[in-house]
Amino acid sequence: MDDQAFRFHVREWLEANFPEEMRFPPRRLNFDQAMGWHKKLNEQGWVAPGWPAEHGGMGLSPYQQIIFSEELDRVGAFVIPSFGVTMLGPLLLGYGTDEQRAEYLPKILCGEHIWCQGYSEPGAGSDLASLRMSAEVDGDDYIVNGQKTWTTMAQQANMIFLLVRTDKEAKKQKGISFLLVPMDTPGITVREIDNIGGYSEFAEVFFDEVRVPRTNMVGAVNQGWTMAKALLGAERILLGSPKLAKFPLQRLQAMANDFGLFDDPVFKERFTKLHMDVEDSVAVYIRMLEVMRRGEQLGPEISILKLAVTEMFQQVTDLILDAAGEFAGTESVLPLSDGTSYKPVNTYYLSRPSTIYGGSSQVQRNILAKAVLKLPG
Amino acid sequence: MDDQAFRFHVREWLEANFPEEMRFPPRRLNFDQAMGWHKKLNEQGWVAPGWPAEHGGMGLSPYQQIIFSEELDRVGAFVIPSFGVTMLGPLLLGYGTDEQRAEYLPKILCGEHIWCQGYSEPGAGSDLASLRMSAEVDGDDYIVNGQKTWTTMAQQANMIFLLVRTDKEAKKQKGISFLLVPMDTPGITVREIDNIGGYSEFAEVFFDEVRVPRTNMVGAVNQGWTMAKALLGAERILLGSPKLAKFPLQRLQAMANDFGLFDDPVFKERFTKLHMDVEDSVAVYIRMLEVMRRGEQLGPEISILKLAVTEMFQQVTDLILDAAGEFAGTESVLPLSDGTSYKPVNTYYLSRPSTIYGGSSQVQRNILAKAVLKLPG
Amino acid sequence: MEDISLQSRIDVLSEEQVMIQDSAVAFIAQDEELKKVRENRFSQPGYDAQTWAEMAEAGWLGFLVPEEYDGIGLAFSDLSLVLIQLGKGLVPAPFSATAVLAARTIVKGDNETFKKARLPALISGEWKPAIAWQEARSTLDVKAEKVTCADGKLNGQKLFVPDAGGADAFIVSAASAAGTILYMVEKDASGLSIEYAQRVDGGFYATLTFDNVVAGEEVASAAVAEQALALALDEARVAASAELLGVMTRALEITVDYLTQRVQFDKPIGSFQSLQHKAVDLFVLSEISRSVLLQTTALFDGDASDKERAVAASQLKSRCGDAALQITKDAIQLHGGIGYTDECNIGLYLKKAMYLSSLWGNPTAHRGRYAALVL
Amino acid sequence: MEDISLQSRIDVLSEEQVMIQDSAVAFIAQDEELKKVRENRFSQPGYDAQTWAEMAEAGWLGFLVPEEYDGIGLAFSDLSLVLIQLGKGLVPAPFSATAVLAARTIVKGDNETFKKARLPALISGEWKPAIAWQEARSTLDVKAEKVTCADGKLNGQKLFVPDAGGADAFIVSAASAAGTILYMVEKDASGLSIEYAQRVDGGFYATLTFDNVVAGEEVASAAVAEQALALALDEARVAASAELLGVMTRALEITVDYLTQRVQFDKPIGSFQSLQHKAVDLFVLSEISRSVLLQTTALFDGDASDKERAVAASQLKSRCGDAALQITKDAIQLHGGIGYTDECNIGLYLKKAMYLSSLWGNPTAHRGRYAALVL
Repeated sequence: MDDQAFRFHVREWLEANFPEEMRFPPRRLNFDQAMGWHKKLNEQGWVAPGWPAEHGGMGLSPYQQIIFSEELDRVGAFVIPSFGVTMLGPLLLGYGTDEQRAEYLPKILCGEHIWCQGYSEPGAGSDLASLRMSAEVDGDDYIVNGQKTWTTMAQQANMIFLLVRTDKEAKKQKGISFLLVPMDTPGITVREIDNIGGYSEFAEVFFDEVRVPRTNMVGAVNQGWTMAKALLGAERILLGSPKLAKFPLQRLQAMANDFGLFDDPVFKERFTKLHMDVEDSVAVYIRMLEVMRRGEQLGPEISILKLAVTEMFQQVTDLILDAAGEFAGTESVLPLSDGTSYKPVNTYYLSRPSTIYGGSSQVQRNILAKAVLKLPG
Repeated sequence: MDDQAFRFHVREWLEANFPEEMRFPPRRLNFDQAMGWHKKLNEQGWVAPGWPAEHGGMGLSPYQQIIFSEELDRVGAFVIPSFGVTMLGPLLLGYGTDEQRAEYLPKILCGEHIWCQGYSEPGAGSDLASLRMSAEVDGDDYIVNGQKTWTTMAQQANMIFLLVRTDKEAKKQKGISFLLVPMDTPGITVREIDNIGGYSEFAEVFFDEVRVPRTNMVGAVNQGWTMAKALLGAERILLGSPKLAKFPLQRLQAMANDFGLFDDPVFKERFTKLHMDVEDSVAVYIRMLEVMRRGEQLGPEISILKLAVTEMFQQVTDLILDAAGEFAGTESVLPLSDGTSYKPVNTYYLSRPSTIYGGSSQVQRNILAKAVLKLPG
Repeated sequence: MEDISLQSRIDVLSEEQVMIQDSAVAFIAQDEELKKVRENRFSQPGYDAQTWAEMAEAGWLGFLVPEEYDGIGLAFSDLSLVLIQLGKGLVPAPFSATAVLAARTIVKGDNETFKKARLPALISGEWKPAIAWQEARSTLDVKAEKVTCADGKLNGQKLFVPDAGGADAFIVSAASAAGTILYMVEKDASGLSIEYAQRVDGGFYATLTFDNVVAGEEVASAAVAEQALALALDEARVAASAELLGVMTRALEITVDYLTQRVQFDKPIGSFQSLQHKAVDLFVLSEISRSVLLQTTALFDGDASDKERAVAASQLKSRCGDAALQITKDAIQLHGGIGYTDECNIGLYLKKAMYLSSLWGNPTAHRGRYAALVL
Repeated sequence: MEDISLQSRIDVLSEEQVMIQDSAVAFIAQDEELKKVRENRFSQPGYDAQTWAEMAEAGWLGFLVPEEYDGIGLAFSDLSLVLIQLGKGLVPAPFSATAVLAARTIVKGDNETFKKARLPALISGEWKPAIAWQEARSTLDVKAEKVTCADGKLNGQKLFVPDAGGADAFIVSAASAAGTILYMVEKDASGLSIEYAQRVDGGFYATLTFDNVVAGEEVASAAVAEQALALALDEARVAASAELLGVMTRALEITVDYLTQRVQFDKPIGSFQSLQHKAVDLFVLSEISRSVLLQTTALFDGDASDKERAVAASQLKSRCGDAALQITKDAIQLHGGIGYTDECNIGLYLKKAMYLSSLWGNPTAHRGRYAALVL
């Protein structure tokens, strides 16, 4: 099927199957809210666009992944991404054992396992390698103690993948391993944290003498940092997806249409500038995906995408706030003439942490300065 | 005379006396080109607006100094500022001996002495305190050896004020002194440097065994850094004068009027934004001048003004380049309908070093971070 | 929290101004942790009666009311010292809306009987009017069109009325045969329905719908109504800008403090040059805003023309609106993840900035007016 | 100078492309110090005949000409590899103006005899035409209005004709009764006067004034002239953008090198985080530009519609124009004082960026067209 035919195939199916009530929701849908849709996608075999077909994925080319994602945007899908599909899956494909793949991948696809990510700790945000959660060997198990934070939707997940410290003597990055842990293991407590939008999208997760089988380790002992970095790479291309900026731009367009703002040349020029910027970032994205399609790893250069796209995202939401007028100061959900509803401040809030999580913009710039431009110091 | 009356008095006199051929020149006039005007100003007693009347200045209040400067802008005066008036004068008033004041101040006023500034050296740009020009005692004289650079209009000046190192053992800032030197002293060589606009507005000045009387030192031995810093403060308020941005904004307005650009709402909004920014910087300027009027010293906070105004200056010249269309790529001097002529790229070039000289923007930010915000490190 | 503004370094306050400022500093120190702010948010009327009573007690409500109506008749440059502190403390009381916009609209009106009867009650805190003038999003136009008055009955809709929940009455602009007139309408007037929308800062906007509501006393006749409203609105914009300056100033203080405390990569993060320079850029924005506020309050205290006031108000409001948004959102960035949580106070500053910068015309709207008036 | 672009890290070139690129790299290596560039600037025609002959020799002038006219018929993605290098070397030859704009206008025209006669001469370097189409500042409109053709005589004025000094003839768009037609006019035609203006990069623009000049051969009839011109101009914009990418890339390489060498406060200045981050931001801009160029040349090599080409050309030209100006001017800032001297090469990159970004529509003009076509 050529790309254009593929696009129409996806479009047709989505138009027929994407639930009406999920289109352009005023806020991002969480795992529970999206589970019905996940199962429907799974019936179609469309849960994991980027995984190889042999593991139940769609095996799409990078460009087709973009098409797929664009078509989802087109019907207004706005869902917290599945960390199992986007992060753990690729990691297991790269570093897991055959047993681990057989055990976990199908459960991600069918929705039985809902994963959350246990990376950040209080005091180890940008400086992730300084994490302190300990995992000490006790027979066939590890005993895990410590705290994770900024764990998105931990309250709805039933599985967590963790970075833990397995060697306290080794240098920062050297003593870190990667563990898979069911959330119902005794000793795990979740405390929800409200974000500035007033929603609980993330949580703190406390580990008190939590027993985890040694077979739940992915990769070798003390090799977690390498994998985490690879995963951060995969995360950064996800975090640098242009849809981050494109989706709110479309919502802005809908709102601005209703407000008649396209009759205002000043607004129109600002919108145009951002529209072009976002289209430019699509070109960067496709160029980088092409590398992954060839089976090569993306290195530090991936930071370019995350830097550029998250900055554009925030420029888009700046313009949303400007266009909203007095609604920039309200919690109002605006009914739009296209039948959807829209809450401008939500998008504004949502854009704030994009330059913080997954390595802040400052950290991304440090990486590029050192690793790509080879600047001294 | 109240401020408004003073303004009209100045305006009337300038209208009658400011030479027609000096109005809105396409490039900045140098000392030679402006000497006739300097002498005319001197006849009127108007050379030094900020000096006290007892020393031949106008003794104007800060606000009146702005009025005076605005009225000069109004007739299109565009002259390289006199370093004798703006820098050496205030320094001698603060640190010089009565003899030095009697000797030098009148000659600045009458135009007999044309001063240039010997601060920067190759290798000591932003890091001014690392300067190496040496002055060693030999009887009643100092013997000066070394090189200055970025010396504006050294080729037209007949006097230079210098920072020299009088103690090589002391810590960086400690061993520096301040010397006054006639440019015709044997051993001084001037090499003009073309700037990117193709003009020679500055030069390198070489000192080879130059003999300077010890009485030509201002302040005490090894106290030059304190004075230099005070002078840099005075320089920064000069370098942070809003006219830096306001003057090119006026020229842009004239060009844009001729091009019909104010019919373009997008251009108009960009112009408006800059117009407001520049007016805002005037408010900062007046607030700071008010401190000087009370006879108090401005500290590191003066950096705010220079940072803000030079950035605005460059934003104005960005818009000039944009508005110029194809003329952004030409050396063309455009005849304007108001009878003046204008070369857009000249303003663009002129704005480039404003964030470099007198302490680069990076250095200004370091100063504010440490000295005002008290940030660590 | 240490004051890092340049005020104490380079500005001179009169003795009286120092007293005014000190009392405002003490006032907000009562809730430095913003517990009261959090208690009141999202619950009507969005502030507590006690706060309002204390403000009345302090005499602040009468700052801009002439002495003949029991006011103090002080200057904008004095009042701004209080407003900056109210902004720093995120004090949710409707000071700018009631003690500035409403009070000044009444003062600028031409009903002396009304002034004598009502202004003392406003100043004492007993009576709180709210002004209902706005009929569309993002407009600065004070001419009434959509709310009409015919045969003594009001019909139509007013939008974005801040702090209506705690108000006792509304002063409503309406299009009559003679032009725009300002009428008083009691809150419980028959035919008036009020719909509230939650604001991001925890307060409320109201939409007022008039269905044959009997128009009450005339607060300003057609001869002066538009001018009174326009002038009072410009004064209220100056007041909101002073609050915005407080908001940005405190947000920056909190952030600089955080940069000094928070350790990452074995160093306080405030020692990283990129964060230092970012903080400096925000500081520059705040001090430009402060300078423009000083200039503008001086202008409002003098004998500037209506047009000069309008230009200055637009210049100030767009500067402070932009600066406050920039500073508070970057403050969140500089806090990292913790800044994105509701439990961290820094987000409350962002929300206050979002509200105040969009109130009575956002920066884009004010640039539009500035261009129309100046260029 | 080390190539710091991401090309070698993440892009894949064909063997043929590697050869093309290598030959262009070798070509500019001959004048790495830019001595020849400096020799030619501000003296007519702004470049030397030798350079042009070498380009012809390398076959570059025929890249975009079909084989039937002795061309090579290669793709934009190949040609851009050459143009990037020409940009890096600031090579002053009128490549985009003659080998792209003029050649492609002729190719897209409908005079087969003319093509067969002239294109081989253009490719071999013997004959250099220049296109005279523009009649106003900042316009993208190809419809001729001010230069008219009646009774076989041309009258009127054309502006901003680049590199006219070295041209042998002009191809002029003129308004005839039938619409816009393209005519050839020899440089020494009677009634044609040429006025040159110095460009910042050292070349020249010409203003052509036609006073009853006899119109020469018809290069494109009214049926195709505007379309031919529009398409060729969009291709020329892609070419100029590729040059701009080379300009910004080399300016950044030079600057990163300088940051590594230059010591202040006892450290290489490239170790200061604020300068590192600035350099990174510029690098990001350059790689966004490179990505858009890759996308656009692929589109021009395919079967995109005229409108899609116009949209893509405007997107690319505004991106590269903005990025090149930003990078080259910040490169001067990062150099400090030395960057402001004429003897430092970095200023030459700024000037080339100033010229190319304003040629055939500056970023603002192209955003305007993009908005009109897309929104």
